[in-house]
Amino acid sequence: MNVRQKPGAAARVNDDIASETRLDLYRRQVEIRDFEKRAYDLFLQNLVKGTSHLSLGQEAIAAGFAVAMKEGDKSFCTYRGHAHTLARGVDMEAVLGELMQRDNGLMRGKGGSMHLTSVDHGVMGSYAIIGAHLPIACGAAWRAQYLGDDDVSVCFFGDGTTNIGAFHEALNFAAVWKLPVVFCCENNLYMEYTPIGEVTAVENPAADRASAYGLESIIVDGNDADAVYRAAEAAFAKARAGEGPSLIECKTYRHSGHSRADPGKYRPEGELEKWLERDPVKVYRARLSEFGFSEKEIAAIERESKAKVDAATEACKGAPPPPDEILATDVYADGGWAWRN
Amino acid sequence: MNVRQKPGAAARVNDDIASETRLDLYRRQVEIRDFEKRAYDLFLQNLVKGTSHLSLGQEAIAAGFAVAMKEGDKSFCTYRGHAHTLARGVDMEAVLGELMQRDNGLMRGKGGSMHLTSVDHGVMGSYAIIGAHLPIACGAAWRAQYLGDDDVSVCFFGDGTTNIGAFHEALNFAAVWKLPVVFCCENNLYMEYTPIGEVTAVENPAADRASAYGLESIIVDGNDADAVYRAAEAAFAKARAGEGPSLIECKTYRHSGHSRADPGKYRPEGELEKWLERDPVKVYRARLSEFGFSEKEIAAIERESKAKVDAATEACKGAPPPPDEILATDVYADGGWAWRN
Amino acid sequence: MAELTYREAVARGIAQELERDERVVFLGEDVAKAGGVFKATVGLYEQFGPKRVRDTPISEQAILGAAMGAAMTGLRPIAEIMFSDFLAVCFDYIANEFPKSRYMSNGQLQCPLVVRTGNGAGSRFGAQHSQSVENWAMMIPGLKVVAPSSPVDVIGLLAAAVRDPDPVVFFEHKSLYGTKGEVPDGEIVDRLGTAKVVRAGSNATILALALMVPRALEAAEKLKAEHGIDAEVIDVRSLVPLDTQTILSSVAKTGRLFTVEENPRLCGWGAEIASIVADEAFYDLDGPVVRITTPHIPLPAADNLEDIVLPTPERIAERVRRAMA
Amino acid sequence: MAELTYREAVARGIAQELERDERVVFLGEDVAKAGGVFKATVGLYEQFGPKRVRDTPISEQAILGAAMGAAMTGLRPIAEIMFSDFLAVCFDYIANEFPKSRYMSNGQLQCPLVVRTGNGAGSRFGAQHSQSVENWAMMIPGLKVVAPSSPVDVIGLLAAAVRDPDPVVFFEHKSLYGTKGEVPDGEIVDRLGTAKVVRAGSNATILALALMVPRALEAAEKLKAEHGIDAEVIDVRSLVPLDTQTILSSVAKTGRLFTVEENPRLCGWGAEIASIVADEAFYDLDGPVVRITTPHIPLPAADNLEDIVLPTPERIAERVRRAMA
Ligand SMILES: Cc1ncc(C[n+]2csc(CCOP(=O)(O)OP(=O)(O)O)c2C)c(N)n1
Ligand SMILES: Cc1ncc(C[n+]2csc(CCOP(=O)(O)OP(=O)(O)O)c2C)c(N)n1
Ligand SMILES: [Mg+2]
Ligand SMILES: [Mg+2]
Repeated sequence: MNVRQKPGAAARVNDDIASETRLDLYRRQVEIRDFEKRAYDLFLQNLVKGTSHLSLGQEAIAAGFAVAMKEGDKSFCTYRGHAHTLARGVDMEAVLGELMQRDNGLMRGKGGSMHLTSVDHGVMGSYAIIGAHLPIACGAAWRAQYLGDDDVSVCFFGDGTTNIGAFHEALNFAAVWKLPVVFCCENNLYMEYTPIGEVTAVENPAADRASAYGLESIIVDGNDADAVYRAAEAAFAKARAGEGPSLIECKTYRHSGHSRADPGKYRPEGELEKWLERDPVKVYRARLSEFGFSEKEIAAIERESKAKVDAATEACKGAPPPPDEILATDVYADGGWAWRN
Repeated sequence: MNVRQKPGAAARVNDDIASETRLDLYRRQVEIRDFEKRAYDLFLQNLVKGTSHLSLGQEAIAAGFAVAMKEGDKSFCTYRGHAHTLARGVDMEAVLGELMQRDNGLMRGKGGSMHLTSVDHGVMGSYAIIGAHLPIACGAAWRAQYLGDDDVSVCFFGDGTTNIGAFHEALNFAAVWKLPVVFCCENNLYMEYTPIGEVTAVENPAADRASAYGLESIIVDGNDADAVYRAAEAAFAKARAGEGPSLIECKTYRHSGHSRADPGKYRPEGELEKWLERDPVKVYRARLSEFGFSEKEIAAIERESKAKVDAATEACKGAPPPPDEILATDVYADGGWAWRN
Repeated sequence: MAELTYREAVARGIAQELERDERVVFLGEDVAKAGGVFKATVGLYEQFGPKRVRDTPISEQAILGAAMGAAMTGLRPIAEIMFSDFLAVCFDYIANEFPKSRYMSNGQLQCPLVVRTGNGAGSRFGAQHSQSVENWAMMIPGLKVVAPSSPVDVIGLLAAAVRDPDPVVFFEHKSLYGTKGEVPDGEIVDRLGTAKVVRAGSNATILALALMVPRALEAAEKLKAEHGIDAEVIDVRSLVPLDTQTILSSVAKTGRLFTVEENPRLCGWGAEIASIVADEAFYDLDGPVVRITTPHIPLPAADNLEDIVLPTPERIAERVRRAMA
Repeated sequence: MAELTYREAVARGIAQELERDERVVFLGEDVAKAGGVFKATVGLYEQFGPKRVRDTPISEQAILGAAMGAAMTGLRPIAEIMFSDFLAVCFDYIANEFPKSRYMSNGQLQCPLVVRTGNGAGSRFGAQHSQSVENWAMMIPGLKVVAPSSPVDVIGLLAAAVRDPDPVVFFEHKSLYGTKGEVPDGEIVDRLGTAKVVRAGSNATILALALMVPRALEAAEKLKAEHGIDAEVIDVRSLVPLDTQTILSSVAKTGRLFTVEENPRLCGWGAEIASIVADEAFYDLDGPVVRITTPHIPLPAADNLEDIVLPTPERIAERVRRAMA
């Protein structure tokens, strides 16, 4: 069985989503959008340091999954992890503080933007070596299976990641052990600057490989938060029922460059524009109107989001850098770094 | 398109194989068989040292591929590589000498049984870290493509190898670059001591994954040298025509243990017996009779093979161990090992 | 008290920990039903069942990744990588994931797991199945690294490793699996980061690890008997944490240091310890620090060649004698 | 003569070799059409076309494996591994395949290839994108290991590496890409295995590599100006082959050795060289060999923290001064 939802068709099959859920899906998308735009501005001001990988245009995936997750579920993210971290409810100031490498950062500046982690929110780390976290997510799912817990591990990664060895090992392993893990491939059409089709033997890098692991091929419109939410729900239900892993390919597009100041010049003309028409935030705003939400309700969400981002920005600008003494803490579990006596 | 040849059906579709080819296929199988049995005896006498991985029962694959290969084609083998090395025409004494770690060994005892290499015969090494040689075979194929040469690289590996990351990377890479490489999975039903089905998400570990690389699914009766030969021929023709890689899964069974003195106790009762009925050497002997070859012709091949193995054994027993001074040669291209001045 | 082989000690050590703590789980290739390719885990599957002792595909990255994910969420996995040479196919976990997650998360994540692996030469397996690669782990900040030389140390240090809250790479020596030693009854728990003076002496300090420990001891006996040189032999046991105190005190006493390494020469643990001593004990030293190692070459398969490359008791004794002459 | 950045020197070096020899090919992730993530390979695709300059999938094992297969059959591949940290995902080729195939085959196989990789800290990228991992390669018998510190050395040593019949790991320092230097016109070919005395001096020898070279030079100027200590600074350039002659002669002259390493402390190249000197030049040494390194911790992302962990000119000068006091 294939579950394929053509762009546009989703609204019809998702008529029964609860109103609070809809508002929630919108709120998370808007907050991520506002946050990412601000992060970009701050990067241009040299206040966001190191690197930074935005999810502008991919917000529906983070929102759809996060809303479908319950407390205790575990997220495993990549360097492109701001969105998923925020979507799980992690404090915006802490995330921005980490990007700005301040002492109020989520990891006090020790990890940096590529490694956002908030164990309290089930965000079990962001991983910057392509593919590494797919097996790790299997391990967290194994723990749940072993203890009889019903939490699910969710692992987000990009299209380019489907070509690395760890992807293959993890998928087979999860399938053989029937682990409660959901693999979400955010296919944004590019592996950094290279179109995914130029380096991949199949058209749908994740979905066309599902059968290699005995899994069904699932393609979802990644710019439609409802569609993502529904697909995630179904996969979670399957996982919690002990029926093993799922692999979901979300078709999407990133509006900005791969990282930092990448101007994205490798894109064919008109491609971005075409996708901007299907901007997930815009799509979802229209959806809300269509479903009878008032302009006032919608605007309130947007206003609150902007206020949150502004407040976080101010707090971070005022925050000090991390103190020198945390440099060598938490290398080992005793809190220190001593490798000798 | 799937090319599937059910055990037994092969004789019918292979009616047009030339007589010399048939004799050649038989000769190579018999020689490998006799060699492997002798290697086992010598192992029990502690004359074959280290480890050793026999191909008893899998001879049809080595023979079928080698006969289909032309000079210049490259073989990439595993630790279970005696068969493929002999099948390419490498001197039996040199191979046995290597197993016995004598100075007359193919690599003068420096490599050992798991690393048989004879560049002159196109045997570009035997690799003992699972999966490593699949990408390497891609590289050799890339060279052919780059220079416009028409040689093909052939990479042999087991069922268990399909679960490691390098398998996935190599298959995708070969497909994307359309490389003249043929991947041959010898599915002998076991990964060491573990039945392959217990650790693999699909029934046919290679063939069921071909589509993940845009390749056709090919399953061949690996105990029928004709069927293997035909499948190899077709894949080589495709590769030489610039149409890219193939992945062929040969169903087979090893009669002996995984390595050394493994008694193979993990096998269900009757399994070995069932496969012994389809012993490739026996099958092919019957085939020859069926096609009108005389008992005399057949017996001559068998006699010559035994004589060859005996001669090699005697020569190796009499050969000295490698001299100490080769210990530190050929670490670097200057012949030596100096890492400092 | 019982006499056990090093191999049996591995199984007993794992069993002790599986029994003690439900969170301990064990996974690897052919480790369960088959009892391991070195037969070092025989009986565990039968005793603890398929939930706790699990066979895996040939997927070293999945093995270590799964161990890490389980460890960070509450289990205490022991993962087997069959031959230490294969650490190279899953090295990202060893080098980049296990040891950095706690630090990068500012202490939020933990990684309490043990990677057991068959290390070292002597089986005529050739260059890809015989390496000593303790330095591959020692050079990575955030790991702990252990290599026992006797059955009792196998059990005690394995227990310490399993109970340790940090990732530990545990090197078992393939050529020691068949060796025997006395092992007390009951629970055995040792301490990481402690070297052991296995032979007291006053003229020179010889440091060794794993298979090199019995060889260093034999060399010390030779040195005493044939040349009257009384060498102290220290089994380093734990490379990280490193018991520099025991080493530096010994050098302060003897004035000479020799390291005996099986790994190839460059950037081995011997280089690290030699550098520490050459810096911190400079004024204690009566002569150069000498490293006795396998030469910096891949390992040959042939028995006679393999026997030459590894440090032998004769070579150790001769090198020490020459340096002390 | 022209002034080039280190980044431009990489492209020029590769171009020089692509032009010279049809067998030279270049592959890696985003190296062709995009000109590399560090923009170090801009223009090569346009100049040499898609047959010789090729983008690959995110498949580091396939990249290195393909390079090896091509090298053993006659090409001269240059492979890029974007960040040196990622050597961990393809480490089997570095540790077990490239360096052992010639030996195991008794000289039948060859592996003439170059792995270029972006090494080192300074970009605030955090623990998985900032490491200095020269020792990961140096410790493996059979490899050659190079790390240039200036544009002219980039070109000359890269050319030497490409023409070398053995596998070479070529570490480019990310924080040097933007630095400039004079480069003569025409073909430039240097020699592997040669260190360079970049500042002559008589009181102490300071060894440095890559980004640490300019810092050691700055430290030397400070030492001279502020303390009258005249330090000789040697750019090691090539870890394998190692130019021990230049190092040992300098120590014979100065009597003191300091190594300045960016890599974390344990089992670095400094430990190896310190051990060699502590053994072979024991009687030349007037004081302990001192290693100045990044502490043995994962690297922090925050700029102020990252700036503290790497050896700075101030820290180097202070450490030398203290030791010489
Ligand atoms: C093992 C490894 N190889 C290469 C990289 C460099 N790199 C970082 S992001 C990236 C592209 C990933 O593409 P994709 O998986 O599609 O994710 P996206 O960035 O599009 O979200 C690459 C190649 C890396 N981090 N790790
Ligand atoms: C990376 C790696 N992991 C594990 C091993 C140990 N090992 C050697 S052979 C083998 C089984 C291989 O099974 P398969 O691919 O089916 O080949 P077969 O031996 O059956 O021919 C294993 C696990 C290895 N050599 N390399
Ligand atoms: Mg992408
Ligand atoms: Mg098999």
